[in-house]
Amino acid sequence: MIQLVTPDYIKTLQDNMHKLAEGVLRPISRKYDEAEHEYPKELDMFRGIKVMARPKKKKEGESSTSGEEKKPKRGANLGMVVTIEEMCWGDAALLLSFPNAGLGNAAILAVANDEQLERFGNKWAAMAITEPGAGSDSGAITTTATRDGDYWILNGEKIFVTCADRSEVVVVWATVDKKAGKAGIKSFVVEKGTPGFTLEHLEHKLGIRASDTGTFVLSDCRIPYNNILGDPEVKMSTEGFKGVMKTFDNTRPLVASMATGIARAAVEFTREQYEKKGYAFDYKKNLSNVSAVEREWYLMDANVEAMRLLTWRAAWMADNNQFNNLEASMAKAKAGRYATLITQRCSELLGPVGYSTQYLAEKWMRDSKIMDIFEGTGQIQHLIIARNVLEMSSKELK
Amino acid sequence: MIQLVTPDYIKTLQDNMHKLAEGVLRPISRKYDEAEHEYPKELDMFRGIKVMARPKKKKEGESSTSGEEKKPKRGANLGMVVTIEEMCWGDAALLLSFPNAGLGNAAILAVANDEQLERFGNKWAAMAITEPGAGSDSGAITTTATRDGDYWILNGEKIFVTCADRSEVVVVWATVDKKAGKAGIKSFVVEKGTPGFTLEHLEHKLGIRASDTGTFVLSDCRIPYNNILGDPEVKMSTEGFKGVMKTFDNTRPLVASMATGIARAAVEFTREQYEKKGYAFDYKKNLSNVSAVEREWYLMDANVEAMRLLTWRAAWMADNNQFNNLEASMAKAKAGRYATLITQRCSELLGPVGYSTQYLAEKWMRDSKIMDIFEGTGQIQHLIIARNVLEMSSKELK
Amino acid sequence: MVEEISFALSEEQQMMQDTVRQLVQANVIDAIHQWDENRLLDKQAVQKFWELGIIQSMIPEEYGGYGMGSSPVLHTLVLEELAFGDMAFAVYAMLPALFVLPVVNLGSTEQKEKYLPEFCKESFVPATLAVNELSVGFDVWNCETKAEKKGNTYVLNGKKCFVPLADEAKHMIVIAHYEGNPHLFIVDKDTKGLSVGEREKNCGWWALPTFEVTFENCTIPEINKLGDETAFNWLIQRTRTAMAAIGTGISRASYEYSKKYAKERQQFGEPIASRQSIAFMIAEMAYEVDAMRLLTWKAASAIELGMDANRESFLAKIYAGEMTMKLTDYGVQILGGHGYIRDHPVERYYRNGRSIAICEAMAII
Amino acid sequence: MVEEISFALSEEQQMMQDTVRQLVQANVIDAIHQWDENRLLDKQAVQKFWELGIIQSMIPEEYGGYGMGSSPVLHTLVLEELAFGDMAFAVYAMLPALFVLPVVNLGSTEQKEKYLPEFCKESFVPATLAVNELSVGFDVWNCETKAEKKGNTYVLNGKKCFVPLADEAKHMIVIAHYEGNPHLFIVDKDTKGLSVGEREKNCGWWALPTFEVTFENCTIPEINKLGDETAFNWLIQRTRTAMAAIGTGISRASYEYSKKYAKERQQFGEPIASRQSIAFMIAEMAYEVDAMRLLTWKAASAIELGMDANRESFLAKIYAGEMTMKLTDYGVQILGGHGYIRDHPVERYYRNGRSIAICEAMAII
Repeated sequence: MIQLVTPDYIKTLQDNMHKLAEGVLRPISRKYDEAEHEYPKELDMFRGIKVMARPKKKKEGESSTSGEEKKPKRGANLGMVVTIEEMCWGDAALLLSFPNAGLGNAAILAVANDEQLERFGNKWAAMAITEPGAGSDSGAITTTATRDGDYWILNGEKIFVTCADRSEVVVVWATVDKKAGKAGIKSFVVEKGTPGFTLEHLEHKLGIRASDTGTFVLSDCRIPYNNILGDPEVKMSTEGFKGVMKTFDNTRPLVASMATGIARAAVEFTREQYEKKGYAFDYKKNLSNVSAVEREWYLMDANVEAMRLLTWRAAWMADNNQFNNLEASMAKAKAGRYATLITQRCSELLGPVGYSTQYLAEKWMRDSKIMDIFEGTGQIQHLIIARNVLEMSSKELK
Repeated sequence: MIQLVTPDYIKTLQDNMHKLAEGVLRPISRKYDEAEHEYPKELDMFRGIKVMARPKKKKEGESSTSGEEKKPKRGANLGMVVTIEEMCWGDAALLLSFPNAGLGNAAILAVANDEQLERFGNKWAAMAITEPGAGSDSGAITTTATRDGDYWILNGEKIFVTCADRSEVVVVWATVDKKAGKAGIKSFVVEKGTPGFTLEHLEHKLGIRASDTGTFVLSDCRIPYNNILGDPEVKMSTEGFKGVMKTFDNTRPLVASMATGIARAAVEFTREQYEKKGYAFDYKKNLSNVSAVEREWYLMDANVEAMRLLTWRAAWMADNNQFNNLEASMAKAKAGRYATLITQRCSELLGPVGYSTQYLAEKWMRDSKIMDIFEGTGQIQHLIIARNVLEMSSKELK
Repeated sequence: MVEEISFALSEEQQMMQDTVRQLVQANVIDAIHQWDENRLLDKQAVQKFWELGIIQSMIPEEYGGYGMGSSPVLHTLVLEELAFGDMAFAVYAMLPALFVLPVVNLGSTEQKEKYLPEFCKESFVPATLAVNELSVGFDVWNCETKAEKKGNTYVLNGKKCFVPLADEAKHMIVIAHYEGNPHLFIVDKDTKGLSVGEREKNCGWWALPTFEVTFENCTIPEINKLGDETAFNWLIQRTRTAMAAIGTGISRASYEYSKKYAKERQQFGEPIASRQSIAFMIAEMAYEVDAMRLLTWKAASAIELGMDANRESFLAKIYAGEMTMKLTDYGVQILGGHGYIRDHPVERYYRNGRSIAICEAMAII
Repeated sequence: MVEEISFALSEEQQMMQDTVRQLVQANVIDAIHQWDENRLLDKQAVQKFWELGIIQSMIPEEYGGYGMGSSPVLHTLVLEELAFGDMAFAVYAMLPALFVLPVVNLGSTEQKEKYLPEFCKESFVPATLAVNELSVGFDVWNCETKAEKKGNTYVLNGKKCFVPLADEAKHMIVIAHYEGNPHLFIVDKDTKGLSVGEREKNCGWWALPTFEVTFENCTIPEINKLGDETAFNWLIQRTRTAMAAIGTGISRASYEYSKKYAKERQQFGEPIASRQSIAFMIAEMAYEVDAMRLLTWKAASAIELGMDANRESFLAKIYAGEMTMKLTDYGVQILGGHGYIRDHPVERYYRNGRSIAICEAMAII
């Protein structure tokens, strides 16, 4: 039965996460924006907390329909997007800097075997996909992995790696067979300190400056054969690649909730500032008969709500084992785009207060912009949605 | 030297045309919107006025540098867009119903030989290009013209013909050689009453209802050989087709000024209505510190000005013999899109007054929409602009 | 205690959605263009909807109804499906609810006894609500129709517009300002001082007869005031959410029609959907229709739980207002010249779609 | 009597445009990224611009200038070219005009004699204008810095932000409210009660030092009031048009850079410009840059003719403010991840571009 009022347990989660964001992240938000790339040591308190964990395997003989499982499904995905929205209300770049919560950790948890989990499960893992020659075109990867007995030899260059400096291992995407196209693409765990694995430099960015984005060069980098994640065999289909891409179905709602969190921060700040000037926001009147700030504010508030609901739906579907590829892209497309529009409109309404670094509004305007770019640009998301609803292939709709 | 303040002679023209629009068109605007397709007999007063005329050929011996010509160039194109903006402030559908001012008349004036000018120069001429199977794709025309001695035999169907009912002759685009592609496309004058030339029906439309848009069927329609406009020879290049398409460089600024006229009508009406409620518009304050209506209104006013200036530039370039293909599309792209956005925002700000037919605001919201569609949709205009500035061919950028 | 969130329809909701969808498919889709051109819909289709018993279900058994209560969420589903067919049809078919729901929820026993039984009959009973006024930037919270107390009567003065079926409505609820707030007053047909004007002409809703209604010292008994000073706030949350549901339906119709068209229509040798400029419009329509619906459902969920939904219903309405304008515009643009012709329904969606942002309270959930 | 309209540059205008464009190309384009990162530009580049004599030309010969008068249209051309290189550079290089032009046009003979000669020297002379205030939704017509008349002095109280080069400026014009209107007051360096704060950090303009400036019972002689109650209106039209010219320059830079990138960058085997979603953004940038420029030129034309240009300058600024935001956003989006990195200038255009809508009066024409 349709029921979209926020349930009490989610409200409790929101409250708790909000306090954390307000108490821990907000106070250091500006500091680490200015100290670009410096590790926020205050985040060490999160190192012990298992942000990500693999669901425990059932022990033999354990009933698969225990009493607990009959309860209504309260899934991890919805909890995750709720948490992330609050954290990004605090600071998105700091969220991206949480220890042991890299994209690589998600990949390892998803597909590593027990032996790999043992070796890498407790290490901070970054993810290296993008190359200088290929942005949104993940299928065009040119980094190679060549087998040499008990080793793989990796060669190539990887850019836009989040947590490049702070991570302990990096999950690197490479092809084992260029002729095989997408089917040849596999992922490998490369440990920091491996000879031939160099962090070239860290990027200076428009926003999310606390996050250390970097470029790696792999030059005859030799890693153990067992560091390959998933099936080493090249199958003559793109099922494997699609499997890898599926990780993104899960990360897109996360990015959408990041966007929602930043946009909400800007919208709330704008409201507070104008309330101090004596404006009242009461959700009643006709949009024409209010001040310019109120009109804009109501529309932004509605859009933040739309971003959130699209995101929650995608997460809820994942929690209920529904295929959410389309809905994940919808959330990302909407939230990514509108986060930028909303934060910049807030700054405009605020005037000089929206431009000076004495306040955080200008920072949100910069941070939010990445949400329409990483994990697939807005253009890519629109393509995915359009192909899906039009039932057209990537050849029919380029 | 750059000088964009409206010159006095243009102001005089604006004033005169405005009086005409206010005195003659506005009073019958609603009447003929409701009497869809009925000929506005009040427009007969314009029948005698030469709205379009071919520049007189110089007589032999006449100096080409007479005293008059030394004066700064005050071209026909700028005068035309200024006139059209005022007329469409009055009523766009009525402007499209002006006797003897059809698109076909423009084509005849541009390329007819003396004998043809004699026969058709004083007749109301419509233009028939679009076919059911081809919208923006003028090169895909399938109506055929086959030579049969002293005649052409035409077969095909034409849709979206403006002044379909009221016109006396129709300029029909047809191919004389399908294999030749665009090079085979020619235009022919077909007189009403010719056997095999049937006006199938008139279209009921969203807006510009006073204008009689119709569908023609040509079924073994036999016309004199001399009714072909321009060179009958099929050259193995698309120069001829490009020549035909060039007429559109001249019509695009006209459509842009139509869009500007309608948008301005809506913007002025909205201002008047709100001034009656005590609002003042003084062009001074910060956009955040005004009412919602003022903020929206200032932005619309700025956009109307932008539409007008882009249009005037394209016309001014034509008057000064500069190639304005790009600038014509820029004016059309901007004005076509924003006319719709502006008129609908005005209606929204006006509330029920923007929806009832007791006022004209709802009509402008409907009329304006065609401006982003006919004479090349907004999408086509953006393609033209993008190919031009990116220097890409129609193969490279589809 | 709100326990769970759910984006899925229950079986009952699914069944209702299917039923209304089928009814619209069978009775409205093919006929609506002609109804629109004729400026009148076929009352038989309305009667068929009436026979589903949705209105009668809202009425308690003691007054002759089915006593099923009313579910705001269910009603948003119904309205979306009806508006998918046509907004005029949606307003027309659900019109009696605009009278019945306030009486059921806000009325005194006396009022319920007097009015509810006649809505339990086998035929559609016209009743209506007079809210909108033909004033610039009309603000419903500050309407110009006034009520004045005189002895044991109220005297109404003012003018309303966009009142559906005012000519045949047996009763109407009139929103008038009284003691600083909008209030609800019941005015019966043939009350002195109530005059119904000529049928209005509007940009859209051609299949729906609407009227200007004038109140000139229109005097009604004291007992005709419906609810207290909180009544209007009760009403407006439900009507705003209903407008959002209608906007969702219109927008979805525009989206689905233009999506199908874009796949079929060939230009330059390929379907126009293969161009990103068209495909991205369709993608945007896809997620904005969903966003509108989710905002609507959230407002309806809050109302259903008996919570204050001022914010949720306001956001749902303004969002649907802006987006319906945008999406119905996209629909016409995707069809190009063909979209401008009344043969294709996107033209009608465009005209009707403009009213969501412009009007208040044409339906209720 | 306005005789003709013209969209073409005169020879003189063309020459000036070429000169400044070349200067920017030779001295700014390659260096600006480092200046921006270093938070300071190379003053030699400013000095080279100074040596073009544009500021000195504005000053009448009797005060040591070239006495060429000043052309608002010409200055918009100059500002667009400078801002095409960098906004911080544009503001910095043209800064003395913010002091000189008001004195030339509004000043008494005494003021002209006192201030103008020092701007005719061979080296750049820092002088500035204090307008903006760090308040929510700052409205320049209702600024909070106040002037009070006391005997034959004015006493200023208040706080200004975004004052370029306040630390080294020999003089500044301060906008303060007096008798219901904003007025212009000249405050010399080291005046008691004037204190310049730490260098500000802002979203953009990294190569430009700006400061918060506080006035605490800052007392200046009566004769330091510049112009009458119409002076501010004279000023704001010229500064708004100048902001529009800067917006045009930034937007054009973003447009040209991302256009070139889109043609070169390959993805899925083709340049990304071959996708309509990218190509249409570029098309929109192309005509919006032109539209911004035409609105700017129109305002400047009106000012040049000595007409009231309140409407024209306001429209030019708000249009440029909205569009610069949109177009610099497009620039980053077209480059995708690469646009987010400070190695590409679209990142800087994005940060600087946000200030057109947010600030008043960083330059003058």
